[in-house]
Order: sequence, then C-alpha cells, then structure tokens
Amino acid sequence: MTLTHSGRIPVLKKKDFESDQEVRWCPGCGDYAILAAFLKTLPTLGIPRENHAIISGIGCAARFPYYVNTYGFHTIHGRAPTIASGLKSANPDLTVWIITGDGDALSIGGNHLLHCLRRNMNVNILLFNNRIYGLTKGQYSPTSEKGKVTKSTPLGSIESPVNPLRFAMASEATFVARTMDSDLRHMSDTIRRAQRHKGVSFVEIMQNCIIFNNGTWKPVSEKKTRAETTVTLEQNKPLIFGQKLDKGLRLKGLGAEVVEFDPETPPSDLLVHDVASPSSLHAYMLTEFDYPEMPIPIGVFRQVERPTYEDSLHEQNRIAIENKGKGDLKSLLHGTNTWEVNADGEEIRNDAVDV
Amino acid sequence: MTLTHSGRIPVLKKKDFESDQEVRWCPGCGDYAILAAFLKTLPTLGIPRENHAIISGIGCAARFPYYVNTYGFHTIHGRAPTIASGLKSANPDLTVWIITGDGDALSIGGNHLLHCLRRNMNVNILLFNNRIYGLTKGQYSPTSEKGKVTKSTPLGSIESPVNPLRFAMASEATFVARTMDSDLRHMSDTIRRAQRHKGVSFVEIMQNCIIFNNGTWKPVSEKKTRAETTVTLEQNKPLIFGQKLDKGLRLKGLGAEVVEFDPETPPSDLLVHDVASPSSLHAYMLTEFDYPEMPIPIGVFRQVERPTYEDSLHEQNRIAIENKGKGDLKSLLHGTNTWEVNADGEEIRNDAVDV
Amino acid sequence: MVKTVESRQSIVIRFAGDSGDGMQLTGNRFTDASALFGNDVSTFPDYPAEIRAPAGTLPGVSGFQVNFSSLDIRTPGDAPDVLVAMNPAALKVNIKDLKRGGIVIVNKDTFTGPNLKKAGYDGNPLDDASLDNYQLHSIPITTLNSNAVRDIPDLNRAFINRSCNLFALGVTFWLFDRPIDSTVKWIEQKFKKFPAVVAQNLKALKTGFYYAETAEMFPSQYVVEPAKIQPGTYREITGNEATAIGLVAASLLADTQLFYGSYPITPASDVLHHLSKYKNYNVMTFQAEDEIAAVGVTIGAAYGGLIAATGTSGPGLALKGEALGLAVMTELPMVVVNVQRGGPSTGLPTKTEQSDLLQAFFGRNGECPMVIIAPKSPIDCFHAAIDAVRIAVKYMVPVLYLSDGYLANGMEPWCLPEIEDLPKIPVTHRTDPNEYFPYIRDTETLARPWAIPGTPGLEHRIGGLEKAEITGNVSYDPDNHQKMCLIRQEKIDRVANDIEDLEIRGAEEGDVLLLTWGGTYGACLSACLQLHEEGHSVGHAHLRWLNPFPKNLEAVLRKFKTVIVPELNLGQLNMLIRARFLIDTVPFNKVKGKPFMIAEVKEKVLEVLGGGK
Amino acid sequence: MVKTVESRQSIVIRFAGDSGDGMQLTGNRFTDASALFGNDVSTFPDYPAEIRAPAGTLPGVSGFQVNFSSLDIRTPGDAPDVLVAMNPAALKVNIKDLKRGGIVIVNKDTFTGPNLKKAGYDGNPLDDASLDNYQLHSIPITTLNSNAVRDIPDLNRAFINRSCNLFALGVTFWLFDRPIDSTVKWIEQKFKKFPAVVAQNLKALKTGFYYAETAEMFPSQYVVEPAKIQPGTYREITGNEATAIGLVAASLLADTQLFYGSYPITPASDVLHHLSKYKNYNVMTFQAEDEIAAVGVTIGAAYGGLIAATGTSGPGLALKGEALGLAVMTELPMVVVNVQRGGPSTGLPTKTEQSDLLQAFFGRNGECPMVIIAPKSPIDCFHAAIDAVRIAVKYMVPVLYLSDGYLANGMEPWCLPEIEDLPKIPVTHRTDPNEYFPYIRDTETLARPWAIPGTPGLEHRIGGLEKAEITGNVSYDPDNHQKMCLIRQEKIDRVANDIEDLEIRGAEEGDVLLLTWGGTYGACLSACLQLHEEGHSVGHAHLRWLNPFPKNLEAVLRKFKTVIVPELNLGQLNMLIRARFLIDTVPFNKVKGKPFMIAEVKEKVLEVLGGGK
Ligand SMILES: Cc1ncc(C[n+]2csc(CCOP(=O)(O)OP(=O)(O)O)c2C)c(N)n1
Ligand SMILES: Cc1ncc(C[n+]2csc(CCOP(=O)(O)OP(=O)(O)O)c2C)c(N)n1
Ligand code: SF4
Ligand code: SF4
Ligand SMILES: [Mg+2]
Ligand SMILES: [Mg+2]
Repeated sequence: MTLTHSGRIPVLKKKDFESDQEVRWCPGCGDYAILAAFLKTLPTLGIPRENHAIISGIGCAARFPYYVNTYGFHTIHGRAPTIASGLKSANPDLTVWIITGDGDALSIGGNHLLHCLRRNMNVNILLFNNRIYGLTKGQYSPTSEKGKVTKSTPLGSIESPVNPLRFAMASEATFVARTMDSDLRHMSDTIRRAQRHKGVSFVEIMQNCIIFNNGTWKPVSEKKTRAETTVTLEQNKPLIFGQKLDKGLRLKGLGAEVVEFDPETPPSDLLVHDVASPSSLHAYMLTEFDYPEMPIPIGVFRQVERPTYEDSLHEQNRIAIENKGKGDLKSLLHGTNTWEVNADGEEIRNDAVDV
Repeated sequence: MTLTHSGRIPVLKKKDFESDQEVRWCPGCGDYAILAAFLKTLPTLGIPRENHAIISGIGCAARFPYYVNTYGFHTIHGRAPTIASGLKSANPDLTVWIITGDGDALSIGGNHLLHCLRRNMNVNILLFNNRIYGLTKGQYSPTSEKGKVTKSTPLGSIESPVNPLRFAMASEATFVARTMDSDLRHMSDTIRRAQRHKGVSFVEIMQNCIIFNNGTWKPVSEKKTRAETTVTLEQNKPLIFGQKLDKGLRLKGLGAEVVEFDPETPPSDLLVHDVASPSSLHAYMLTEFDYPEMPIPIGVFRQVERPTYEDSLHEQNRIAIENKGKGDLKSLLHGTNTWEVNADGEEIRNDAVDV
Repeated sequence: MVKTVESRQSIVIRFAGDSGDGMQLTGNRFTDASALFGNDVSTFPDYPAEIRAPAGTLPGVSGFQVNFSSLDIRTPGDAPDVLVAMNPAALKVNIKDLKRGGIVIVNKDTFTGPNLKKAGYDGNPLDDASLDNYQLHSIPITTLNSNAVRDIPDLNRAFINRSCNLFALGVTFWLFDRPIDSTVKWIEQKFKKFPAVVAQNLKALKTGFYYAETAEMFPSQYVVEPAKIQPGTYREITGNEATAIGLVAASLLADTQLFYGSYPITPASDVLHHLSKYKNYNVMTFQAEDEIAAVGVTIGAAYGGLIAATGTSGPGLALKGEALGLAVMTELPMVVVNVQRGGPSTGLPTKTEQSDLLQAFFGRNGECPMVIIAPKSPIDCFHAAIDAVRIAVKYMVPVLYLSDGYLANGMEPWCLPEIEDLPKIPVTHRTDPNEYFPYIRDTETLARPWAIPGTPGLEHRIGGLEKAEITGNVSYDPDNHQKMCLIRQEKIDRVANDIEDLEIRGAEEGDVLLLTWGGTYGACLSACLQLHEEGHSVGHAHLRWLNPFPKNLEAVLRKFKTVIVPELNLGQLNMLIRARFLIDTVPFNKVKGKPFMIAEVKEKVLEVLGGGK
Repeated sequence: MVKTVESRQSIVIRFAGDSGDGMQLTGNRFTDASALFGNDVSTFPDYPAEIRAPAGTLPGVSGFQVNFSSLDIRTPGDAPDVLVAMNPAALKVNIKDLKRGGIVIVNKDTFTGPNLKKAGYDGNPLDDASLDNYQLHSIPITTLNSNAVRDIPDLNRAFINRSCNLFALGVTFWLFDRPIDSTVKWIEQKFKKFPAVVAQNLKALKTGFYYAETAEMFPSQYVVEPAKIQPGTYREITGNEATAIGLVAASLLADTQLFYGSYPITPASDVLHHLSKYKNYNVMTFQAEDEIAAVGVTIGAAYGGLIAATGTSGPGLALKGEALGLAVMTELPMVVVNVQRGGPSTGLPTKTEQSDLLQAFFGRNGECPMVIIAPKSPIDCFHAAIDAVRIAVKYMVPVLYLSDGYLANGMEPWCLPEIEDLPKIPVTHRTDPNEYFPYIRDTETLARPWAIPGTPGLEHRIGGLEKAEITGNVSYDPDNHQKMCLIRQEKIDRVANDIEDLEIRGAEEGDVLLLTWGGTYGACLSACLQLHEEGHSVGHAHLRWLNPFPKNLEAVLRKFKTVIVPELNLGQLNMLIRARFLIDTVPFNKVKGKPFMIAEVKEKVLEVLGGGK
C-alpha cells in the first residue's frame, strides 16, 4: 500500500517536530542531547512530518516518541523491531525509526534485533547505550562491564558484555555506525546518514545516564580527551587521530596497531577507511578497538547495499499478480478443484483432476 | 551444590548410553549419524553416566535426549539454553549438553543463545543445522539460503541467512567449531574437544534432512568432493586442502586467498591455524569462507579461556560467606535494624542508627 | 454366491496403517470417489506424533477417516463402522473406536512375530477371541498384491509392497459399491511419467476389487445412496484452508490488503502455507522469528492500516499474551487465530482439544478483554474469519479466533456461497484533522479512529501505558484508569449488538439443552437431533461467539431443566456459564485428543434424562 | 494561647511534593519517630511514574503516607487525616483522598503562577473556596526556611531550599507531639561529613517545630498514645523484603540452596535486589535476559534439586506462561512470584492492582492448573513465601505467589517470630534406584520423586510432551492423556488437605460477609470490625490460598445472607466463587491503581445492608 501526501513538501523547522508533551528525563540525562540532535536533523531530511514513524520499546530511551511530533508508538519491552517491521512492510514509504536502549535491544530484544538486521528492513535503529537499565533504576545491562556493581550485582557483574556493533555485523546489518550524546554535530550527521541509507541502519549512541551510570563513557565524552581516545572514521581517509593528528592506525597481520608520526608527514601505509570494503573484516576489526589500547572508532563502520525485505516482499506480490492476474473473490472461492451439482443431484467435475 | 558419585568410574560402553526408546527419525536422517557419533564418544570421556544431562528444545533434533540413557530434558522451543543454564548453575559438576536445531537455536531461541554464549556457561551446544524446520514439515529457517523455496515461501525466501559461527563469535563464545553428519570420526573428535573445553562450546553440525532439505550440504557431505570443498582446521598447522593437498590459504590484506602449489614444496607464508589467536579476527575471517569461492572450514575455529559463569557465581557466594560468615535464620530475620519492646511497652533501639 | 446389497444412510470408514503405508492417499481416493458418486462426505486425518516413528510401532500409526452419507453430515469424526488396518499397530490403536459389530479388514500377512511385538500384542489378535465382537476379514494382502503385480515389466521390486494400500482400496470400493474409474484416471495422471508405477497401482486396485467380489468373504455389499445435495458449485475444503480463504475474502471485501504474520506450529502452519500462495491476491505473509515477533509484526501492520492477522496454536498463544495486551490497550484491529491442540505444554501437538478457551479469555496481564469467536465446522472457518475481521475493524479491537486441530484438518465438500451474499466490510482510515483525537470514540461502537502513519495532520502517539480518555495522552489519573478499563470492557459488550442470536435446534424447550462451542458442534447437533427424533425433549444451542455471549443466551438456557455443556477440556465454558448465570449446568468433558462421538454424547444425555449417576 | 491537646486513636498523614522534594525521607523520619514513640506504624510510598517528570507537574508528584496508631494497624493506605503538600501539583493529586475536615498544610510560597499552571489550576486554590471543607494551613515555608538557614556558615546557597522538607517535618512533629531527638541524631550521623548540611537541616527542623508552636495557627495539638505493643524484637519491613527473606528462610528451613532467576520489572525488582545481598546465605541470583529466560533458568535449577524461585510482574507473567506449562507438565517444584501492578499492557506500572488473578489461574495453554497463594500483608509475605516453598516441594508443583505493588512497597513493624516456631521443610532427593519410575507417585500427595541429575541409577528423560502414567515415557494414548490431566488437577485439589481453614472475623454468621484476598485484607478487616462494633452483622473471611480453596469455604459463605467480594480488579475472584458455588455474590471493584479505603468499604457494606442501589 502506498500512501500519498500532498505533492509539495513544506519547509519544516525544528519546532514543527517538537511535540506538546513535557520531556520527562532526569535533568542532565544524555537523552536530551540526542533528542535535540534528532529534532535538529529531521527538518533537513526533506520528508513530510506525517511520513515519520518512531517506534520504541520500553525504557528511558523508549520515551522518545512522545517528544517528537510525528507518528509514534511506545510499544512493549524489546519488541519495537517487530512492530516496526510490520509497519514498514505495510507501508514502505514511511521513514521508520526504532528507538531502543541497551537492555531493550540486547537483553530482552536481542533476537528481534538480529532478525530485523538480517532481513534488512529499511528502518533506522538508534540504540541509546548507557550500559545500564535506567528505567528500572539501575541494574546491569548486557553492555555493562564485567565487575560492574549495580543494584542486582552488589559484588559485581560476572558476565562478559556484548559489543552492539559486533553483534550487528554478525547479524548481517548493512549500515553500522557509532556516535555519542556529547557530540551534537556528529550525532546529527550520523542520524542523517542512517536515514539516507537504503536498508537497515544500526547506530549505537554512547549515552550518559547521570543517575545510575554517570561517566560511563567518560574517556570519549569529555571534550578535552576525546581527540586522544577516539578516532573518527571518514570514508576513503586514513585513520588518523590525536590532539595533534599525530597518530594513526596501520595493519599488522590480522589486526592493527597504533603508529605515531610527525603530522606533517603521515606515513603512506596507514589504514584507509572504506565503509564498503569487500570484506566485512575491516569493519569487524574496528569494532574490536577499545580504549586505552586503541582509540574508540566513531562514525560509520560499514555501509553496503542489499535488497530490502519490504521491497522484496512487495515485489513478489507484483510478480505474482503479473503472472497469475490479480485474484478476485470468485477465483478465490473456486480454487482449482470444483464440481457442479445440478438440479438432478448429478455431479460434474469442473477442473483438471487433482493430482 | 556438589553431588558425589561412587568414587570409581565404571568402564562404560556405547550400549550403556543407549536408551530403551525407539529412535524416531525418518529413515536416512542425518540425526542418526550424529547420535551414533555421540554414543560412541560418551564412553570415552571418563564421565559417569549419571553426570550427563542433555537438554534440548523442540524440533527433530531436540528428540535426541530420549535416545541417550542419561538425564535428559526435552524442554520447549528455543529455551534449552535457559534451562541448561539453571541446571548448570545449580550443579556445576554436571556435563550439560544442549541439543538444538537451526530454528530452535537461531529463530525463536536466538536471544538465549547469545546470552548463554557471552556468559560462558560451561555447557556444550550442538546445533544440528539442516537449514530447514524439519519437525513442522519444511519451512525455511534462519540458516536457509536466500531464494529457498519452501512451504511458506513458494516464490523463495527473501531473507539473508545468519551464519551460526559468526553469530557465536560476536556473542563472545569461547569455543567455536563446525563438523558434519557425514564424517563420524570428525564429529566424534569435535564432540570430545567441545566437552573438554572449560567454558561454553558451540558446535555447528551440518546435518542432512532427507525429507525436507535433502542435499543441502552436498558439496561438503559427499566424500569424493570433500577434499576440494573443505579445509580442515588443525592447530598450528598451515591451512592446506585439496585432493592432492596442493592448495592453501594465504593472507591478503584483511582477508585470505587460495594459492595452489606443488605439494612437495608448500609455500612458507601459508596461514597457520591458531584457535587461540590473540585477535578473534582470524576465526571470524574463517567463518566468512564459503564454497565455491573458498573451501569451507571444518574443525575448531576458536578456543580461548575465560572464567565460567557458574564458577564465578559460586565463587561470589564463597567469598561472601568467608567475609560475612554463613548466614543463619537468626541473622536473617534480624537484619541490621531492630528494636526491642519490653514488657512495659518501652522501645529500645538495638543497632546503629539507620542512615 | 448371490450378491446381497444392504442399504445404509451413512458409513464411517477408517483407513489405518503405518506412516509409510499411504493411508492419507488411500483415504483421499475413497473420499473423491464418494463425493463424485454423490454422497455427502466429510473426512478427518489422524496423523501420528509430529515426527516419524519406527515402522510398525504404535506411535507410527497414521489414519484417515471418511464419513460418507446420503444425508447431511455434521461430523467426520464419529465412531467408525469399518476399520481397515494394514498392520497390528494400526489395529491396536484404532479398534477401541470401532462400533460394536463393525467390520475389520486386516492385512493378515503383517500379523507376524516382530510386528505383533512392536504393537505390544502378546498373542495374535486374529487368532484369539479378542475380535469376537467384530466382523473380522483377514486378507493376506501382501501376498495377494505381490502375486498380482510381480510380473509387471520394469517394476522396481523394492517397491512391490507399496501398492498394498491400493489393493485394500479396491476391496473397500467393492464393499461399498463405489465406481473405480475416477481413481483409475487419477493414477494414470499422477504417475504418467512412470508407466510401471501406473501398471502396478492399477493392477493392485483392480485385483483388490475383484478379490472382494469373488472371494465370497463379505456376506453383503453396502450401498450408501447419493445424498440429496443442494445444487451448486462445490469444492472440498479443510478448516485451515477455509480460515486462510476467509481472511483473504475479508481483505477483498474490505478492499484492504491482508497481512499475516506467523511462526510455524502444528496444527496452525497450514494457514500460513495456504496464505503464502495468495500473493496474486496481494496477500503479504511474514514468517516471523517466533510468536512474539509474529504478533508484533501484526500489530505493526494493523497500525499501518492493513487487515492484519496472526496465527498460532496454544503454546504460541501463551507467548503472545503480553503483546496482545498492547493490542487491546492501543485498540488496533486484528485477528488472532489460535488452532487449539492438546495441552498443557507441548502436550499432544497433533491432537485436538478445546482447552485454550480460558487462556483466550484471561491469558494476559491486567483487565484485558478480547472478543472471541470460534468456528463450528471446517466450512464455518471461512465465515468466522470474515466475521472476525468485520468486528475487528468496526470496533477497533483485536479478535481471537479459536479453531482446533479437528476443524483444521477436517475436510468437507463446500457449496460455494454466492459472491453477492458476502457483505462488504467498510474500512475507514481517518484523514480529517478536524477535532481529531486519538481516543475520541464512535458513539455506537466506541471505536477510536483508525489514523494511520502517513496521514497528514493526524500525527499522534500511542503506547502501552494507560491513556487519557480522549486525547490518548499517557495518564496516571486514578479515575481515568478505571474509566478506561470499563470502556475497554464496554466495547466488547457492545459487540453483542452485532452478532446473531443463539438458535435452538431440536426441542425448543424442555428437559435438556446441549450447549456447545467450536468443533464439537456437529457431533452434538447430530446427537440432539437423533434423540429428539427418538422422542426425547432435547435441544441444542451453539455459541459461535464466546465473548461477548449472544444477548439471548440466558433466555435460551432458562428454557431447559438441565443444561449440559460438552467440551473437549475439563469444563471451561461450563465455568463461565455458571459464573454468569448461576445455573447448575452439567459439564461433559473429554480430554483425549479426540472429538466427541455422537453415541457418547447421546449416552450422556440419556444418563442425565434418566436422572442417572 | 493555651495549648489544647486532643487525643486520637490513629492518624494517617501523607507527605506529598515533587520527586525532588525529599518526601520519602521526610516520611521515613516521621515513621521512625513514631515507632520509637511506641505507636504501631505502617507506611506506604506512592511513587510517581517510572521516569522523572518535570518539576512541578502532576506526574512528578511523589508521596509517602504514614499511619500511626495506638491500636493494631492493618492498612497503611487509608484516607489521610493530614496532607502536607509542598507544591500545587501535590495538592491537586492528593486532595481527593483526604478525609473531609482533614488538615491541609501547604507551602504557600510555591503557589505562584507557573507552578499553578503546571498543576493545571486556573486560579489559586488557597484563595478560592475549593478547600473550604478542610482545615487549611498555608505556611510560607520557602521564605521561613530561607530566613532561618541563610546565615549558616559555608552553606551552599544553591541548596538553600533543600531543607524545606525538614521545616515541614518540624511542623508536623509539633502538631503530633513527637519528640525530635531521634531525627536530630539521624541528621547528625547521616551528614557527619558535611557540617553545613547538618546545621542547615537541624535549623530547618527546629524552626519548623517552634514556628508551629508559636505561630498560633493550629487550634490544638493531637496526641496519639503509644500502642499496646506486644513485647519482642522488631524490625521494619516492606512486602518485597519480606518475600525475599521468606524465600531465604524457606531455603534454610529446607536445608537446600535457594536459586532466584529474574528479570527486573517494577514493582518486583526489589525482590531481586534484596536476594542478591544474601550471598553469604548461599543464595544464587541470576539476572536473566528476559522473563522467559528467568523462568527457564528457574526450571533448570528446580530440575537440579534447588529451592527455585522466579519473580516478575504482570507483563512478565504473561511471557512466562508457556514455560510454566512445562513446569506443570514436568511436575517440578518452584515458586513463581508475581507482584501485580496496574494493567493491561504496560498500564500503570508503579501502581497497585489485583488484576492478575485470572491470568494466574488460566494464563497457559491447555489444562494447566497451578497452586496459587497470595500474601495478605507486608509481613505475611514472609510466611506466604515459606508456605509456597513448603507446598511446592511437598507436592512437586510450581506455586504461584501473587503479591501486589501495595504490599510490595508497604512497610510495617514486624515482631520477629521465634525461630523454633518455623517448621522445617523436608526435602528428599530420591536416590534409591529400586522400583524407581519418573512418574510413580506418593499415595498421599501424588508427588512424583525428585530425582536429580547426578544421581546414579536414576537416569531418566522428561519433557513437555504428555507422559505415560508411571514410566513418564512420551505417550499419545488418549486415555492416558485424560488420566494425566485429571491427576494434575487432583494434585492441586489435594493441597487443600494442607492449608489452613478459612477464619471468620467479626460476625460469625449473619447478614454480610466480606470475602477478600491479597493486599486488601487490612482495609476490609478494619471495615468489618468497625461495622461489627457499630452493631452490624458483618463478618470477614480472607483467602490466602486461591487454588485450591480452603475446604470450609462453602460452609463459610453459606453462613451469610450476602457475600461481598471487594477486589482491585473488575471481579475476578468473584467470578470464580460464583462459578464454583452458584452464590449470587456482590462484586465490589476498584481499578484506580490504589488500595481500598476503610470508609469506602464500609459505605459499600452499608449500602448492601440497607438493600440500597
Ligand atoms: C516484559 C517486561 N519486562 C521488564 C520490564 C521492565 N523494564 C522496563 S525498561 C527495562 C530496561 C531498560 O533498560 P534500557 O533498555 O537500557 O533503557 P534505559 O532505561 O537505560 O534507557 C526493564 C527491565 C518491562 N517493562 N516489561
Ligand atoms: C512455541 C512454539 N512455537 C512453534 C513450535 C513449532 N515448532 C516445533 S519445532 C520447530 C522448528 C524446528 O526447526 P529446527 O529447530 O531447525 O529443528 P529440526 O526439526 O529441523 O531438527 C517449530 C517451528 C513449537 N513447538 N513451539
Ligand atoms: S535514569 Fe538515567 S537514562 Fe533514565 S532519564 Fe534518568 S539519567 Fe536518563
Ligand atoms: S524431517 Fe528431516 S530432520 Fe526431521 S527426522 Fe525427518 S529427515 Fe530428520
Ligand atoms: Mg540502558
Ligand atoms: Mg532444522
């Protein structure tokens, strides 16, 4: 089904996307910055307001749809990808956003995330990763560090965390990126690129929960250290970082190492970023980088094209209709094997023998 | 809780592990071979019969526990990892096997699999991958190829499959291997190594469903082509394959290529297999190999050590008891803040002021 | 020998053998011949457990039952008059069901040591007195068949015994005086690429037929005259197929695309399989990763404005409970098909039961009422599916559709309805932004507007938290919560304005009323009518809608001294009726994975009439 | 002014303000002072929605209620006599609950334009007639507090208003003649590292106290005498903590390790938090990836021989339905804690409700009965948890334990039981291989043997498919299935041999019986006793066990002309009672996320007694 909207797209402003609901996060929560980046980005996409649909699960993050003046559905815990998939299948013209938290997406919702990604539904998934369950007041999540002391782990968590990007890569995602709540411009840019990608887009947003996990992203979120702790991924550019742009990454066997150099004369064998590298190993390798051994990569890790689920779904119907003709009630009821009973009670086969 | 069994372990035979239940798979099903390999391997492990517990979900594969004379639990669809995790936590001395199918493990059960792997429960997961739903009579599964025509996809599946090993790698599994129903010796060997691994072991078994997906593994399952279509992974050995052992794998950037050579003089720069390679990229790269571009790797992809979940769980209790003393009913009821009411109705605080 | 011919109104024959013996095929051929002969026909397969069992064992037995009649048949599942048992296990499993004095035809050759042992027989039942109550015909089918076909040129000798079933079919064709030509034609077509197979099968069929004619083993032939069948166009249909077609028809009548989200599960999978073939009807099917996802995508599609449905069986319905709460809270229209099977847990997955009624009512957290409809016959699956969609979109509610394994696999000839008799289903997606509020309601139905994403000016937010009455904003207001709980209940109650009154068959009032729901309709109606004809004051009323109940239910119940509630569970509707009307109803329960037999229902009624135990 | 002192039996005071106003702390201090003074005390916090709301808005209001008395208190949740409202939103949300003529103390300074608007007031309620029915005391707390503390050295001026709550506490301390010394000590300890904070808080507290004494605004002080409290050792306890401690106690009494598998969810999470602190009691907690996994690991631990429990709230229970079927089929002992909250769907997650009773009964596929127990008070959570474990291991069944948000967060002083009074819980893991069969049964309880993996000679297989009667092998036999369904039901029924008879309080027989279950116990018992004392023929009986019912339930019901069933749902127990006993009970329902008030129960009873509407 395709919906039409008035032909001309009105020029929209940030405030056109602000809803009348009061925002209910704790003062200082990173979610505010994400909302701001989102509201700032939406008008730049050239999409009418009514064609956005924001689907969320449950959690602090999942309150997001209430604050955006588009279609919004605050569903149940972990299931946003399923509802979004149904909606997107029903109407591929919509721009569908999935807003989720680390618990929502990777704890209860891990399976739906996997399948949404591998199906390549053309939806945009923004995972607010604060490495904690915020809404339920502070238990460890699947992204919490081992040893994390929380309400439910007074002696520290004993589980190894899952890396959301690595999970997305293994789930055959076609767009995988990372950004952070403390960098408005980068967030906005990443959100825009995610939306532009035709296919599923998976974005991890490093988010601070000031109440239950304050400072969890400290090395990267603090402006003054960020240049040393992160490396920004840019297409076809060598991987260079550092306050003075004096460090870079170089392949070493099946892996990479940091090299330092004079910024004037960067070495020629630095690793060059390619989101569409023929092998997914490049991106997968980047997901393994963690501070302090390596800088944490920020940006788009991978972006490749594959037919989307909803396109293929509609395409099969189109082909079936083309081949068999559009079905109607009569053909539906009759099927392929009927017989007539005439007034005398005699029976006559109508069709080919049923084999 | 630790269970004791009679000190000496009796010498067990294959038939000690055969149950009295008649095996109910279709004649010719690959599951028979897996059962045979399993029954053959069990007596070699030196584990008393009563210390094995086989937990399965639902599916043809999941019938497995009935046929082995140990403890067995045929649970519900997709949830075997959870029940196995509870059991293993309750009694770490047990050897716990999870028997599952591609639908059971990766469709409905994908989330539990992820978490069981990253927790590093010391259980052995055998995934019978026939790339189809056998028990429900032939729908495509999450490992079915795109385009697969099945009962529910008359025009072909439109989903990209998930690679079980890649999924296991991203889920931080500590032991990842692949074997096939048509190679009894290799299966038996892999099962034994999986059991010996301390930590979670994930084994994909390429299995033929003769009724609904016959020949799905044809290139590797046929003895005569196998040498050309597969490469067997052996620790610290170069990756060499081919009927005449005249082909090998060599690194090329972030990836590998096939080289041909004279078997007498293999090149020195062939990729050498290391299950414990410092970077998981080596194993991850191997999971990407697929026939016909590359040989399909068979064997143990990765094996590293990490504390198991159940050990850490019990260890925390041990430490808590050591530090605080073993709790009893009196200390439990009293907690830290009580007061007395005496016969005159006067109240006296017993403990420190509650702050 | 003079050939006697006895005339019968209706016969039930059951073919039983090993899974590999081709019993489904045999049954289908017999059905086809009978339908073409002009009988009313109704069939019911009885599959073994979900997975193949070893040949010759009890769990490996597969059955197919055909009820053919000169009258209107209401149930395929009644006690058989004739049992064809291809091996000892088939005899063992099925003999208990046979009517006393019924005909047993066995393949004598299979009654040997190992087979008897596998079936759990100590001795040979053909030799002892255990079958004395039946008319036993013991035929060495394997030998006869092999003798007949072994000289066929190019015959694959490994498959020589594969035509035993056609030999048996030939025997029954003679016994019931069915013409064999339609089957001959079918064989010729089906195997046309394999002339040896055609020859083998034809030879077996005919040899069986002539053997029965000449062997003088049957004292008489039985003739079931053609039924007075209403003129029209017919097809055969199972319940699952009818459910699928009903949903597609509803989508055409609503002029809105159909979306079906499902995860395979016995016995519901066939609905998915059928629907996936209707792509040229623009039907979208979505095989989800599990049942939770299946209902999730369905909610999404409903939110997107489609006719949305999801389907499963008991364990899957349990998994969907939480998400169905969301559907109730957000008041989105959809149909939730549940094809009941034996429970609890994995239970008896291939067998029928009616034990999910209370789960359908109450299997969700909070006060979470849903409309519930249950089809009463394979054909009614078609109409009930349309009714379910009609109510869902009119009232903006999810509707639970309770089929069962018996209906799902049962097959009937279906006299196709006239297209014009199928009323359109009006669907309105709101577009007018004036005075739009997400939870403003239609005064008659209390339906909220269906405003779908993509519609300019109607942007709004919904979700699972309690909603403020009209605006739909999140509300923690205590009074609002109570009000909304009552409104959600009231919506369901008002559906009673839109459903048919309960009809009484048999006695209009009097001693006993049989109150039924779901797939037990046919057997119980037949029992009622037979008793009524025999002079008893017995009526029958059938609930197609379980929630809400029809408005005249209480009045109907009060017309009878005693109300019996037969159910394939431990008394679920019975409990609801007692609670609602404080009537001391009599439960009649069976939880054996099998449908009611007419005779057992009659017996129960007579017991109650006699004031017995 | 002469200081008048009025004496009262019991007072309910509610502190309400913004989430940031420190109301929980204020309430806790008041409670502590009252308990030490010798009153019986019972408290109930009323949290805002799960997520922080903007300051000053209605959803941001947080409350804490204290009931203190010279008598035995049964409910903390009754209508308040006194409301302390720190801002307009707090007034708006809470004023409806206040008793007519009650005292309202407000912080006048906050009743300004923007705050009034955020609370949805058009005018200023302090100025119009809207509070005429109450004794309004309007105090400029912000100003007074600020004046009092502003000169404290080293004071952080940004936090100057943070002590307004202690000012208000001081006022109430004077009003109810509480000594302030325990609070002074508490402040000194708590903030000992921050002398300026100590000074500020003490100053605010005392200024409030003296202000009330000197400002002549209250016509009198109220004194609630110390209660006649039974001698013993006391602690304060919430329902969730009592549930946790009860489970640990059961494990100690059973001499078997406790395993608790859970996924966090309001209002059940605290049970997990508490239990995770008991590692030196060898308690294992497992935070699972979702509710299905939580019940899965619990089944696994039960299979492994531990005292196993899982905990959740309504939506989580819905998710567990399928797996609970497996627990029922495999007859493994475990406790399933469900702390009910407002539904359907996400509903009102922080509010209380009793709407999961029917889900507890029927939220699973097939005939799948479970034992159900519901604690009646925060303290009873302890005993009910022990009882649940005792029945689970004795009968080898999963037991559903239905708490609710009101019990979970309500707090009472608990007179600790004598350890010797807690009976041991016998646990036997079978080890004898002689005549062992997985489904052989104890003749009294019908329990099957608990044979755990690791035990030599008892190797066996279980699962979700129907089991053969004794061997436990998979069985598709129709008669066996019916038999097993009946046995599973019979096991539950036999638990009735093991539970206490129903007691009647108030009138032993007569006009009206209040039949309750769960957390409504206190309010309804109080209502009954008050009415009885006032001369009405009213009795009260309380069901701790919902499935099975106590054996004497019917006899009790039949002693009264009318049975009223008060519930915080739309009539769930009521339906079960009607169906079982065919008694025309009168439902009394409230679905507002709040407990019953004694007065509303009394009113309902009087209405019924008067034959009213
Ligand atoms: C079925 C179900 N189980 C549990 C919950 C309770 N719950 C709500 S949100 C949440 C986790 C939130 O964590 P996350 O997704 O990381 O979001 P955040 O609050 O941190 O943004 C949980 C456990 C629920 N609402 N529903
Ligand atoms: C909750 C639930 N949903 C669906 C089913 C039906 N079902 C049983 S097995 C199965 C899939 C089996 O596929 P796989 O795991 O690959 O096992 P195989 O039969 O191929 O060995 C399904 C969908 C079920 N038993 N329970
Ligand atoms: S709890 Fe944490 S994540 Fe949630 S709103 Fe507060 S700061 Fe944000
Ligand atoms: S259906 Fe396939 S997987 Fe299942 S038993 Fe038969 S051959 Fe094996
Ligand atoms: Mg989080
Ligand atoms: Mg499979």
